Amino acid sequence: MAVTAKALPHAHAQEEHEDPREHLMLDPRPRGEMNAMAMEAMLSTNWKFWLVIVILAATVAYCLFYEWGVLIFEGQGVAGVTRPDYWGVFLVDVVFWIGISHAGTFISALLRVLKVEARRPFTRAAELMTTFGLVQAGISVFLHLGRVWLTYWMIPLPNQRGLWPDFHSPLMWDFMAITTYLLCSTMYLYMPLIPDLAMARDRSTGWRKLLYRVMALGFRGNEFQWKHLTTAMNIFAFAIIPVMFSVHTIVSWDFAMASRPGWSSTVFGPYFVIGALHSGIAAVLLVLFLIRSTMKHMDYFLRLEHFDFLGKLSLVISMIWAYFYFNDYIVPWYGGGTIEKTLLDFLARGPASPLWYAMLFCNIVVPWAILWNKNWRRKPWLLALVGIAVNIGMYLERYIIIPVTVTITRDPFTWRLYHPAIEIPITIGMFALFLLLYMLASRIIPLIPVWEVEEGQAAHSLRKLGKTEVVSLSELE
Amino acid sequence: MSENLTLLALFSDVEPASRGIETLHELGLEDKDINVLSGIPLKNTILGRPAAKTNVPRIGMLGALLGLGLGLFFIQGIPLIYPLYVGGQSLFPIPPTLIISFEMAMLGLMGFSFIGVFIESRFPSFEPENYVPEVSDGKIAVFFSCPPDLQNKATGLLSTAGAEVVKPVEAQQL
Amino acid sequence: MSHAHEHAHEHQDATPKALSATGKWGMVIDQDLCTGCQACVAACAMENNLSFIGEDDVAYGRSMQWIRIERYWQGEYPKVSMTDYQPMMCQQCGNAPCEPVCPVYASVHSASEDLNVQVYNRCIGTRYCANNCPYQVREFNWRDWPLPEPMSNRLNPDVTVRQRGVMEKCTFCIQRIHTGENTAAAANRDVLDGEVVPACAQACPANAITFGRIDDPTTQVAQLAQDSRGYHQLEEMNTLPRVTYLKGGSKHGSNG
Amino acid sequence: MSEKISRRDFLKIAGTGAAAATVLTGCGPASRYVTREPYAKMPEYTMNGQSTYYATTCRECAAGCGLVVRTMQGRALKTEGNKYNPVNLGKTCARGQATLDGLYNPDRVTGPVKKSGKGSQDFTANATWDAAVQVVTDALTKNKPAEVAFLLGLAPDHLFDLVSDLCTALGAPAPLRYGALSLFEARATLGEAARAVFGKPDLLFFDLAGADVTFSFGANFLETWISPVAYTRGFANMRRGNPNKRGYLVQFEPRMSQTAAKADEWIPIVPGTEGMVAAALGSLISEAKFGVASAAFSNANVAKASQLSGVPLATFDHLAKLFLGAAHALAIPGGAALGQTNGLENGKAILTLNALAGNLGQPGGVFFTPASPLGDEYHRPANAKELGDLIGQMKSGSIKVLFIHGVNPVFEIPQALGFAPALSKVPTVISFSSFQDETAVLSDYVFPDHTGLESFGYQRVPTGSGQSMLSGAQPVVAPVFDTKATADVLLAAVAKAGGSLASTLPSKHEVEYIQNKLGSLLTAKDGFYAASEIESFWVQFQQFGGWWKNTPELGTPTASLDTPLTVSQPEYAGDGDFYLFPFVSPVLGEAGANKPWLQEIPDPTTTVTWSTWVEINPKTADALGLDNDDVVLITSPAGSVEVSVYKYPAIRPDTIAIPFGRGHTAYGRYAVQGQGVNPADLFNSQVNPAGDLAFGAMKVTITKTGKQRQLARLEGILGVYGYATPAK
Repeated sequence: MAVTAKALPHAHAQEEHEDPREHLMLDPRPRGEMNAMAMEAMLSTNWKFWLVIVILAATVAYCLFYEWGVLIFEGQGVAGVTRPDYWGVFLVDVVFWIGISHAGTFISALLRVLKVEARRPFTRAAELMTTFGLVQAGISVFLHLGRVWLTYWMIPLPNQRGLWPDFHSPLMWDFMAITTYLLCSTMYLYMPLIPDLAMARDRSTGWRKLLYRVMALGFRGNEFQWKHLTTAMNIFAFAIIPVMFSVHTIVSWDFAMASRPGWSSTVFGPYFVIGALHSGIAAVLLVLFLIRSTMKHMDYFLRLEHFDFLGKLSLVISMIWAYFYFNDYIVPWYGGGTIEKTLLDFLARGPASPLWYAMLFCNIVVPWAILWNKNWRRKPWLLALVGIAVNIGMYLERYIIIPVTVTITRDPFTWRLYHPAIEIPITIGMFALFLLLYMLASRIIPLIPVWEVEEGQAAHSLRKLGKTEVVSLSELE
Repeated sequence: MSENLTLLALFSDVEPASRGIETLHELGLEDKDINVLSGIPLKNTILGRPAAKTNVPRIGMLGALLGLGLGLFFIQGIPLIYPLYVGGQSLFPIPPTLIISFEMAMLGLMGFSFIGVFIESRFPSFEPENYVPEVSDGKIAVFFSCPPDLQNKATGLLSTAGAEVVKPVEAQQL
Repeated sequence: MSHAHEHAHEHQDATPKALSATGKWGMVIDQDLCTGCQACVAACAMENNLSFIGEDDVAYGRSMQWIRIERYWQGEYPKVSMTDYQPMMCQQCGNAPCEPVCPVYASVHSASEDLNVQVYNRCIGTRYCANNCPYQVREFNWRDWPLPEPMSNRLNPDVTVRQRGVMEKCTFCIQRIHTGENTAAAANRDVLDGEVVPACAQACPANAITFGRIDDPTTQVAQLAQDSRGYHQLEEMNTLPRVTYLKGGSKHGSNG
Repeated sequence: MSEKISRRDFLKIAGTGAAAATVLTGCGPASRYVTREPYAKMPEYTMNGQSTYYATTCRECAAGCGLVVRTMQGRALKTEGNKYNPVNLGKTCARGQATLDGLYNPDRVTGPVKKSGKGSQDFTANATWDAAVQVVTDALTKNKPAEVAFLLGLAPDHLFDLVSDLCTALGAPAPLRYGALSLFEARATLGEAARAVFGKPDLLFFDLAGADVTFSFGANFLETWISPVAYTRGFANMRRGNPNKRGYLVQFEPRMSQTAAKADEWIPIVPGTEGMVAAALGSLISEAKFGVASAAFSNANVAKASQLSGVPLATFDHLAKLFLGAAHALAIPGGAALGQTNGLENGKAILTLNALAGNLGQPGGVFFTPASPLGDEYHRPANAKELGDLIGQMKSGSIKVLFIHGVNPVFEIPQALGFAPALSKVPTVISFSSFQDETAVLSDYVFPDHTGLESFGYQRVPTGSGQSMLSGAQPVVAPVFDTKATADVLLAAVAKAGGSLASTLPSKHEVEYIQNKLGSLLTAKDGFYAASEIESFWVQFQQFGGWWKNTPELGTPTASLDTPLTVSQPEYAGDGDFYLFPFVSPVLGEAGANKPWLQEIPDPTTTVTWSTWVEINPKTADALGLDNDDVVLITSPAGSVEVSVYKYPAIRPDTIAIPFGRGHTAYGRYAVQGQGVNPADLFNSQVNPAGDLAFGAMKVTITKTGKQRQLARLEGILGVYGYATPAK
């Protein structure tokens, strides 16, 4: 197969940035070597790693679980919610985490469907974010409920209460959509994992051997197993994309269906979806930077050109986001009623206006100012900074859409400002939980889909054409 | 052919593997006697093997239909049991119906496809089978069963075809 | 309990009255008479077992009042004036924005009374209804506020005592409506005009609040609702409110 | 789906989370069974047993409104107005509604207490009622009559009558009655003004309902003034009672009160200049009417009045035309106008306007309230002067035993009069308070009386009803605690004392005493009902919650316009820059602070709950660098208080206003926890010619403390005042 490609030594690959084909990783190493690298990256830990784990675990225990207990037994009064800000930071978290979770699906499904080769090394890293992000979102919903111990009343099952949930409610749509998305994205994370688990099974001993043996389900890689697996993965790749769009659209409908100034807007669906991708891709940038700088051998799998690629993606999405936000802004600005105009004025001049300007800065100015430059796009730490900025910006965006916007009701007598209280530690705890889960997962499952990388390398080769070599792609499936 | 013995031919690359399989065909072995393991998915035609069949899509479709039905029941059937009026809306609203039935259909489609993989691939299966760990190192393992008298001939031919190893094997526990 | 059964049946057979513009029970509030004396607020609290929530929660905006008296200011001293006192309570909308958004049917339309009822023990506290209420008249139990003994003695057994995490709101004193309906049914007659009076209307020293069957043109409330001073809150929202306000402050000597 | 299960089973189920729809709603304590219902059916559709209703009289203030209390299984559930009672015709105010918070208040005195000493906060019931009666007997018999003093509240009247009889029999000085409301209404001044202008010191009734144009000089009749429910009804009829016209209300007041907010015109006037303005208006009106100003107003000087009161001349002309053009014009003097150094003159001038309008005894005019059925004349509450005398005697030690009932003088009498210190000079202080109030703290004994809803009694009606009437009270529930009717305690003590005392007061208990008093009414003519003997009369008296005549007996005052009035300039105590305008909290009244729901109910004008505020004009506040919720120190010659600022758009820039009602140091957890201050601490002891405290004639200084304390408002500042104001 890619015999000729071996002519291009991978050693130089790091320096020769200008090679446009670097993301194709045309410097293949024997699969065994790559397996060893993936395994070592997964298995090697040091005291720093465990220190971080302990700190995170402690944070989760106190900030999330203890404070949550307080919240449940004291009531929502310990949070900052009040009239008219009945919805607060917990729902901001819901939207934020669901947004984060969109990156994984987008990268591994949409890019798979579009056969974007650059996706291969980091699909799994992104999919992990999807699953864990949705876990966070689920927790946030529970945090928000006034009587969380009765959440099961939303499950449509015959019951002794003789009552079913009301599917008129956008919250029920949300409930169904998020459930679907969580289940499907988890399955979608698992299926491509099976061959790598089999690989790990063959290379480990002790409890890991047992674990991988069970999780690999006895996968051997015969023709039929591959056939079923790839077929199912194709079905998922196509089917999960509309689900992904539907999820965040429905999340946006939780707001758009309400007859409130600033919420009841027809552009909210796509606007939220693109917002989700904006924060999601940014989060991927951040996570990839962390992985690459903390885990072994990752500079082989995660090339600068991958960051370059994600940087471009982020820039484009940022522009689309700005386009939608402008749509959402100018319509009430131009033709809106009194209350809508009041709201816009409140955002721009009200007590919360600094947040509004900060949002615009982080979501538009920062990415546009940095990501246009190719060399800057190839500086992972810089992209990580952009990722942080965009995530802050998107969090602020949700914060402005929920507790700030609802301040302006149609009954000015009730206008009040929202001040988060117990929400702050709990949100910190949730970020800690996300990192904790991710770090543990990175040590339990191979973070690099080695077989997909090899598949990509096998599919590509360099063919001499005239005075130069061009990439030739051969269909394997 | 109970007295047949199973041999393993290990190839490190695609071309020798396909040549090897061709040789086995020439030796008169049928495809059902040959079992190929690979580290990455390969089109069967690449190795000159008959295309593998899968029912996963059909199972998925079945799931989609079931999900659709469930979704329709949720939003159109429940009001029949408890007609509770909200916000002056119809008891049987159309747009939410579309949303719910879409989500349930998708859940059914993907859920059943996933289960389909299990059914079709007989997952999980931990009983002894032919396997060599080198497969996950990217090597291509060709297991075939042939009468003892053919063993030496096959070994020789496969080695010339480029097999790194040709040896009789026993099914082993993973 | 048998009553609950009967009701359940009538509930199921009933056709949706929600879209009828007038509704069944209605209220008229004359802002020219309302003196903002808060008697209605106290009466409501006593009748409906409302919790008092203490200074800090009130300061943060968590008032627990099913009816609140609003007022704004116009102009600057010395030409300053206060707008008419505006008692604001659940408008019992025909197209109630709070109803469809509840995932567990805690906020539903009572087909038999054509009222917007909040069923406390179904509520799981999503607070979507309160969010979607243009009048902001839904009150949430942010905590279990303490009620030291022997104060629990005055709790009205006709009205559910709400737990933390539950949404609540004005019910038009539905417990009184049913007492009245049952009395009438026992006497085999219709409910008389003025037989059912919610706590706020009963207390109002200025008689600013009138309540009754708004679907019966002969009742006082139905006739007052036709007054030229009448208007609905946020009429443009097409929520079909059942409360009609009569604006006040017309000229000296003229009949407003 | 609905099986019967016992209560215990239910609790198990509830524990497992399968909550029964109906238990929270349906079953009162007495219901033996609950039924599990699917949540598809709503608990609001369940029905309970029957209630019983009792008619009685509201004791939250002395207006004598009739109540009907709904009770079930011996618990009082809800107070409603008694629709038969002519005063309130079935209506109540917020205080009447919250009476139950007093009845079931967690901080009541639960039984007779022998305090470990004056000032002890320990109220654990440590005495028996027999011991209590013995203490009272000794107090009555072992002291010289002149050394025994009674200080009573404005309600209930039957106890006042009993104590009066007791004092006469004993030869002790007549009991004094007092309540902060009577101070803020300056009842004595009103009476004196009435005597001067109309010849009789009786309470006046102002027929708002019939008036076309009403000039109210600081009379906050929609809030607490004398009989707010009755006057609110009058106001409603004035506005909408007559389909062909809508009464016009002009309110003269330095700050926009709740009443002023409902007025068609609010005239922000310098405190104390009401009389001058009235006189000036009088001269203008009479000039226009008779061509020449009537003698009564000959001394009036419009220009000076305008200059002193801050009311523009143009406004004078406009108002004069308005008053002149009205078929039924009315002028009402309120406490704010009377509680001034020149309060009596103010009152005269304002009342004389009615004479000028010729509305005396006319519809929409001024009347004398009818005498009570018991035939006695109106018992005026004590004014500051009389209180001062009592306090003087207490100080000098000439009072050996002081009985206090129905009033909390330590809180309600301004500090400047020095009641609290005087109390310590009295050897035996016996409080009959039902609550652990400041006075009870400083007493030697607390022999708690029943609260209003647990008591028998009757109340004269000061005003509000044209009919001569007695409002009757009866217990609606058994006493919640080990309390005893004060009347019974006194009668028992009298019986114990024996001798002439016992023979002059033969009644064995409270009810018998009341029945004896009612005896005269059995055959009274024109009665709402009559009876041949007391028992059947008594039944109806309780059933209807009182007795009244069918036809009004309002008296017609007479006045002349010939005696010239002089209205002198007001004199202000203190040299501060700001007039202090104290007013009674419309919601709390004088004694509502211990009722949590009254604390929670927002003030009608500022929507503030649970705490006291000072109203400052926004411009003034900005000039002083003050913002909402800044704590300022208000200083007067008599004292100082620290209170949070409320930037109030409708108050004179040279005036600040503080509500009275909060700032307790005792009186139960809610009164104390409800943060607040008592503006009465700022009053000094200057009185007007009628002997009432000139509480309205103060000038105070404002000092910024730099502290901040957020006021608990119902309103959202953002929406009502805009977000230019930094939102707190």
